[in-house]
Amino acid sequence: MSAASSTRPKAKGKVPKPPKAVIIAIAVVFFYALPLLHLPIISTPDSDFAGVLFTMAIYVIVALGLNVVVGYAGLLDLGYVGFYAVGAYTVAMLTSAHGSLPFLVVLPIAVVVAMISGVILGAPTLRVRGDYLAIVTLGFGEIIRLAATNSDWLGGARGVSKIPAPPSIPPNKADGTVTDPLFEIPHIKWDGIIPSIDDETKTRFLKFGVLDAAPYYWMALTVVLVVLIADVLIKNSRVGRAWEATREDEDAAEIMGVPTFRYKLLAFAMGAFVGGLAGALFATRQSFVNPQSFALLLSILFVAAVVVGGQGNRWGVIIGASLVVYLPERFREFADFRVLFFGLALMLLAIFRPEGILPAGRTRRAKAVEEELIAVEEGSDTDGAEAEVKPSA
Amino acid sequence: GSDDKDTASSGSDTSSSAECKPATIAFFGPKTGDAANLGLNIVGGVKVAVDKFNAEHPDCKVTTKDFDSQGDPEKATPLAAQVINDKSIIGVVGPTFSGESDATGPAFAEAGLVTVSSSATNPDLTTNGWKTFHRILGNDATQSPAAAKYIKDNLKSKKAFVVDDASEYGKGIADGVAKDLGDLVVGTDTVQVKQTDFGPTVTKIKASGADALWYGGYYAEAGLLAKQLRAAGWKGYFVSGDGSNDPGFVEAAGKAAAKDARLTCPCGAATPEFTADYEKANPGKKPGTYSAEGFDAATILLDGIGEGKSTRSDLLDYVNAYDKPGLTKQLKFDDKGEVAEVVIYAFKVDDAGEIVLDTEIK
Amino acid sequence: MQFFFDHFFELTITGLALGSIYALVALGYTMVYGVLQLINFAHSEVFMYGTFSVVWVFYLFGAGADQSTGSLIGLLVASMIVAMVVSGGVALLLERVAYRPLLKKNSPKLVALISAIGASFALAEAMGLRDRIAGFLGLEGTLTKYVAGARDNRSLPTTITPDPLFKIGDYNVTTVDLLVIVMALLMMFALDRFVRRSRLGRGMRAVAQDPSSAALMGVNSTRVYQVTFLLGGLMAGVAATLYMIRIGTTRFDAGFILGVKAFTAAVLGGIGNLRGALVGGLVLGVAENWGSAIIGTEWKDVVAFVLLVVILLFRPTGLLGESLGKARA
Amino acid sequence: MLLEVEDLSVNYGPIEAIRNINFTVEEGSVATLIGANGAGKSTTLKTISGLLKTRTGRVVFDGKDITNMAPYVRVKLGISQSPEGRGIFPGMTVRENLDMGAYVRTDRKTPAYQEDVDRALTLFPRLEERIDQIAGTMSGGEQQMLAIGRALMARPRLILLDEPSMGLAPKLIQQIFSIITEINNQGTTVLLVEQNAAQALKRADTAHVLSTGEITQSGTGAELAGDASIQEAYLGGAV
Amino acid sequence: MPELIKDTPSEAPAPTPGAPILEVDNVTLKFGGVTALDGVSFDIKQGEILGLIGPNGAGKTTCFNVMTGVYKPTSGEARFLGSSLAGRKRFEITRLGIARTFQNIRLFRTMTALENVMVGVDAHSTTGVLRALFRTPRQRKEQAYAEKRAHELLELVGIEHRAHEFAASLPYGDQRRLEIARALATEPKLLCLDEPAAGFNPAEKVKLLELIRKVRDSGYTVLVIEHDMRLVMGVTDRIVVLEFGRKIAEGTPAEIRDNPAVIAAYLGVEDDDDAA
Ligand SMILES: Nc1ncnc2c1ncn2[C@@H]1O[C@H](COP(=O)(O)OP(=O)(O)OP(=O)(O)O)[C@@H](O)[C@H]1O
Ligand SMILES: Nc1ncnc2c1ncn2[C@@H]1O[C@H](COP(=O)(O)OP(=O)(O)OP(=O)(O)O)[C@@H](O)[C@H]1O
Ligand SMILES: [Mg+2]
Ligand SMILES: [Mg+2]
Repeated sequence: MSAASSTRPKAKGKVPKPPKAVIIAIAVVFFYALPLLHLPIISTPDSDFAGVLFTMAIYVIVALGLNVVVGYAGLLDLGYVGFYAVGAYTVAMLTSAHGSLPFLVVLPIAVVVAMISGVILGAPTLRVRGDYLAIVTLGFGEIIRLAATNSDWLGGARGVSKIPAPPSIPPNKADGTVTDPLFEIPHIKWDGIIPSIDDETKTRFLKFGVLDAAPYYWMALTVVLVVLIADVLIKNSRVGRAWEATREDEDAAEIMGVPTFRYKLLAFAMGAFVGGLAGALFATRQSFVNPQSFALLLSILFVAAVVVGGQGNRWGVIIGASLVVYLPERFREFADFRVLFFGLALMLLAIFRPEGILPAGRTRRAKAVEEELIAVEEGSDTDGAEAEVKPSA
Repeated sequence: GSDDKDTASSGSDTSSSAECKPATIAFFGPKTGDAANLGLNIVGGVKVAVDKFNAEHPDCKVTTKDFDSQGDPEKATPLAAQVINDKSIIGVVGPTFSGESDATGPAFAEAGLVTVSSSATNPDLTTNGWKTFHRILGNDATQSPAAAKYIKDNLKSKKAFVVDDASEYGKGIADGVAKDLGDLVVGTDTVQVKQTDFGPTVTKIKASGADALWYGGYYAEAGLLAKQLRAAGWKGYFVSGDGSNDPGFVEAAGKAAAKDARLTCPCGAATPEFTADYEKANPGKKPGTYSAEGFDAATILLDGIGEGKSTRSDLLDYVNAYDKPGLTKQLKFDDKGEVAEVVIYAFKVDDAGEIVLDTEIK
Repeated sequence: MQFFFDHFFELTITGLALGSIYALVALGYTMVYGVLQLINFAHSEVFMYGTFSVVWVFYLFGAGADQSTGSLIGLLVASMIVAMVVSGGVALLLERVAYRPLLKKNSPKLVALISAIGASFALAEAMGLRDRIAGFLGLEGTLTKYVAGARDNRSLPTTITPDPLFKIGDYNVTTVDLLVIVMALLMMFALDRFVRRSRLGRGMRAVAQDPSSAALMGVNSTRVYQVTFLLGGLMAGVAATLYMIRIGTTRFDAGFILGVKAFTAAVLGGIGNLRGALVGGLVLGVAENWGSAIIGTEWKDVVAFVLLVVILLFRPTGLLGESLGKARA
Repeated sequence: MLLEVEDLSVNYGPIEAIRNINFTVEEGSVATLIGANGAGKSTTLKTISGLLKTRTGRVVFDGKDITNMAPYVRVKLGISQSPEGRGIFPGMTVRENLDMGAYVRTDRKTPAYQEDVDRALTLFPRLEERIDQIAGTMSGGEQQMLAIGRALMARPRLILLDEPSMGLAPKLIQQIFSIITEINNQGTTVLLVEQNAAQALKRADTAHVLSTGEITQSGTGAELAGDASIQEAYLGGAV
Repeated sequence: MPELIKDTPSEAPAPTPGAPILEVDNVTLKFGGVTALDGVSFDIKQGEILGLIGPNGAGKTTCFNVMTGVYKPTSGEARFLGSSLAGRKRFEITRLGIARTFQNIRLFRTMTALENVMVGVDAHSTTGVLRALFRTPRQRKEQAYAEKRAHELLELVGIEHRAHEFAASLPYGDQRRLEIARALATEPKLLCLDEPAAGFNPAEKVKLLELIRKVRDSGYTVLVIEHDMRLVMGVTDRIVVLEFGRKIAEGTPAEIRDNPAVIAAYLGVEDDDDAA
């Protein structure tokens, strides 16, 4: 949502700034602390919570990227996993299979390669109409997977292992000996409902090892925040409006001066960029990639995450993506029935919350209208330049 | 979930048997999802071993915890951390597949938690320098020469065709077979997992005039390929590896088409006693591929516990030094974690559609 | 290449047979897309239920390894009818449960796609867990044969051996090849006639183009949706029977890949276009076989998708273009 | 009374489009609704034809309560609508569109049916010229002709016309109003929504003024046409 | 990330008053058997209001479509400020300075009225992804301007009070007004209105007429297709009449009103009180 929020009158904006900043800060700190808290009920009892959180963060990144394509620009992409794979494989190729560049050097290469693959796929196919795009992209995702499976250079079905972790801070010695961390953060343990500090379990700050996923989670969460801020900024700008207009009526948008093809391509490229980023992070955490990790079903899961959350609403999409990872891990006891229940849940959500868990700006805009009316009565003025700074919800 | 299969004795049980302490071992592999079958076979074998152990050691009972990875490396990673963080676990049977072994190997190695796989056969797994990794069966690199030898010597093939399913397992083993068959190979082809129509492949095989076919892959596709080959009138030997060594092969191919197919396996046939024990421990189930290996893998860990190894490092050392006859073979590991003695058997499908032992490939 | 030329007819005819099955399944996608502009993701499961009903009919009549030709034909006819009923029923159920509540609310199309994906997962898993479900209902004992090996391949107890009929080039066309291709053509022809000629067919096209205007013309849209799903389901039932004759084995997730292929075929021919589904299916089937022969079987899906992209670049609405709504009568 | 609208209220979500509207239309008469943009005229027609659900009130057609009937059932009972924005089937030919108008009729093979087709084509010769053109490529006015012709094909007892003169050339507008009179003379009851209020009031037996969702004035066409406030508000002053 | 969207509006030469701003030169357009335009030539002069009238199906909308790049003419060409429009992309033509409304309303239905107009204003802004990401002062200025301008335009067409409603939920008449506001937002030199008064009652038409004059007076050139003779005669400076794709007359409103060919083809014989 762009205009409605950015023009939302000061009536609400007048709520003094500091408390809001504080709330946001507390939320951010809470999310960073999550893997240390071992909260009862919320934490996954049967799988390492920090690891699950990392996967959730990765899916959130993916979903935010896909939301640009599906939610904003209205292009149904059923092969998004392809970009995820391109990001992951670029890292695998350059750090392990055919090179030994450090992760931080490869990361930007990986996202650019993913973005280029988005442009290469988009340039010819975005002229294809509407739903035809769905199957073309689906094909693209499959081609990427099959190419990885059948090409020995890409590691074949066996995949690529020994992908290095991101550099720890301070760096480990060249021979692999682990140096002392800057500091260690103790975890919390629970005795019933009473928390206490657990001196035995500590996370070594910014030390990327195989045992503790928390540093990886922090890295992914930081990326989530960066992507999120970029998303807010772009969506609230002319670019966001152009996407929305293109989605609504391509011809009319064109005649209103929107170069629709370029904007669609831009959405594709940006989606691919973010997808590649997620893939790169995934590869370095997993230290191993193989084509099975990029199956068609994953693309479908991604689309489900976006739509179930509420396409076009970034918060909804975040919730959707988190649930898609979290629920099956939290409810491992359903074992065999997980997929069945997941399918039923998708169906029920679609039927009972067709707008998604958090609907896109729509209904909220209606509320914004009411606020506007109140504001008009009060005679308060809108100051666009000021109001736009605050991110919209 | 981590369902406790047996009633664990309360942790504070300080029994007089000073040596043996109650302990927990984990099974790590698929219990649900596409690959569940193989995992469940192993779980069944583990259960036989644990039941036997607990009957013999009433005062130091062993608990098992199952960790369902669905055979998916992505899911396996956090799950491995969970296993490692569970300080009660001192040994692992698994991981089941090579992919998940690849993804979790570094973590187990760093934690010093011993793993004994009864089914991951990717040869590269033992080259990573993980001290904790063990497997109790021949890897693909040992199975393929045996298979090639069988095709050459036992089946007396003059022209052989090699097909793989592009999977990690299937391609690895088929490449090995093709290499060892050398000049005998008149053609190769690659199909896909879950493919059901093999028209062009059948045409190629027929056209090549091959009298034997090696298929590297799993039973679902193997069965269909065998069936479509027979329907098209191909008369040669259908030979495949442990991935196809399952009654599902016969089900998919139909008895007529499956008849006389040859299946190699680094696994032994279940002995009648084991079958009986298995059916007792797992009512209504029959042992399958790698059930016996699951039993052996668990037995190694259990023997250690029985001898009073109660920490991860003790048990790791114990396993590294282990040398006893098992159900399937002499169980002893080299310094990389490969089982020292590899035995490969050939099975065949008889007229009744049963998979019966043909011969040991020497 | 030499191999391709030497076996041109064999590759082509088996490709056509494969493509015929794609085409029949593609019809289901095309019908629903044509009328509702929805990708009926769960159609693959409609097909899969059909394949199982064929197996079960064989079990039910206690078919064994060697069945006389007469009784085999009887069994096949019976199982085709049952498969059509079952697939049609599943399709109707889908319409009722997964789609109608959304159509009523006029939800965005993507939501319906998600509902369909959910339904697809649920239906496939229900089949894959049939032993467990039967267990809950206390029926496992009575249904053993039918629920055994729930997540594994299930085959017809009878092997259907194709008999060679006549030669084209140096390929012996078999009974099965011929049956599959002819059945597909017949079904397609009948369906095409129905949609073009019948009053309900016109109603379908009207709803496709403008649902509220169609309502103003007196078209009962609910009925139209039902018929659309039903027809797609019936065709999937036929496809399922032909598939079981050709392949003979199914499993709970057998629909997925076939569904993707069939959907590709539908798009290739021009989604929403019935004749397009036929053309798309046949082209895809043949292209896969030719691609396998020329480039290698591992690349056949890549060949299929690249073909799709190339065709869409030159014909952005598929080979025959036009949607069901726009097709001229 | 052919049509009775009692206490009708309709919402779009939270927005109240019409509130407690009451009016009746006598069999064989011409009734008209006039009002500014957004007054709720189209909403009223759509509710009568069943495209919108009522919040309160009922719609009675020929003595039957049709409030909860599906639109297609109402068509069978004899209500036909030429909707705002024309609503032609863009992918069908002109002829197919006309055929769709007669969807509920079972006499497609009879001369009576052919007569009706001929009547529509004589009314609008342009349609005859373009009988096989895809309707979506027709000009705005041509589509409007098609929409009216199509509504007539159902041989309705009550025809709802939503701004039939919109987009038509002056010469045709005059013709449209004669057509309305003519079909009314043939026995079809007409409920007309028009911005061309002068023309509409001239032809109407009864007329109602809608203003922000409520009926503010009713009377015969002539009465309202003579009302000063109405002239001021809806007929426009001199230019 | 490279600046993928960099679309600084192309600058067209500034128009001179009274000179032709748009020339339609011998344009013919055929659709299969139908000749929608048949050698049509006319021009629009800077600052005037030109009426384009003719019977239904005469080719008026088609003519618009040629001018705005939707259709490529079979032969002939349209020139804007002296440069040919042939081969130009539609959005480029808009940025050159031609804006239009649609006969069949085509708003961005799930965007609010305000946002619809802002999309139009954006046609001349230069914000790309990078500027948006870094919130450059320029971007903020443009954003603030777009909002302000959009509000002004909504005010101008009289639907400012519905600024935050979805386009789809506006009544028909207001949707038409929104179309005009959105077209104006692209800062056109030439504004083309396709039946702007359809769906208006006479009183509203009067207001529209005033609006069109106001628009012209603020410096726009206007081309209007309309069937309402009172409006056309009242507002236009000059009228071009098409019939069957051919130009049959051109002249001042008074000349056209009395042109027998136009009366026969288009106006018909009017009842006095029906001069609508
Ligand atoms: N789809 C919709 N969603 C929300 N509100 C709507 C919708 N359609 C109409 N409205 C609202 O309902 C009210 C009545 O609209 P309606 O279309 O009935 O007016 P009308 O009298 O036909 O106007 P016009 O002369 O412009 O056609 C208006 O205020 C309009 O904003
Ligand atoms: N794509 C097309 N294919 C065939 N004929 C077409 C196509 N587009 C337009 N036409 C025909 O061209 C003629 C001119 O149409 P146009 O829309 O320009 O008319 P118009 O003057 O705007 O009429 P109106 O006043 O009714 O809007 C019409 O007869 C129309 O049917
Ligand atoms: Mg209206
Ligand atoms: Mg027009």
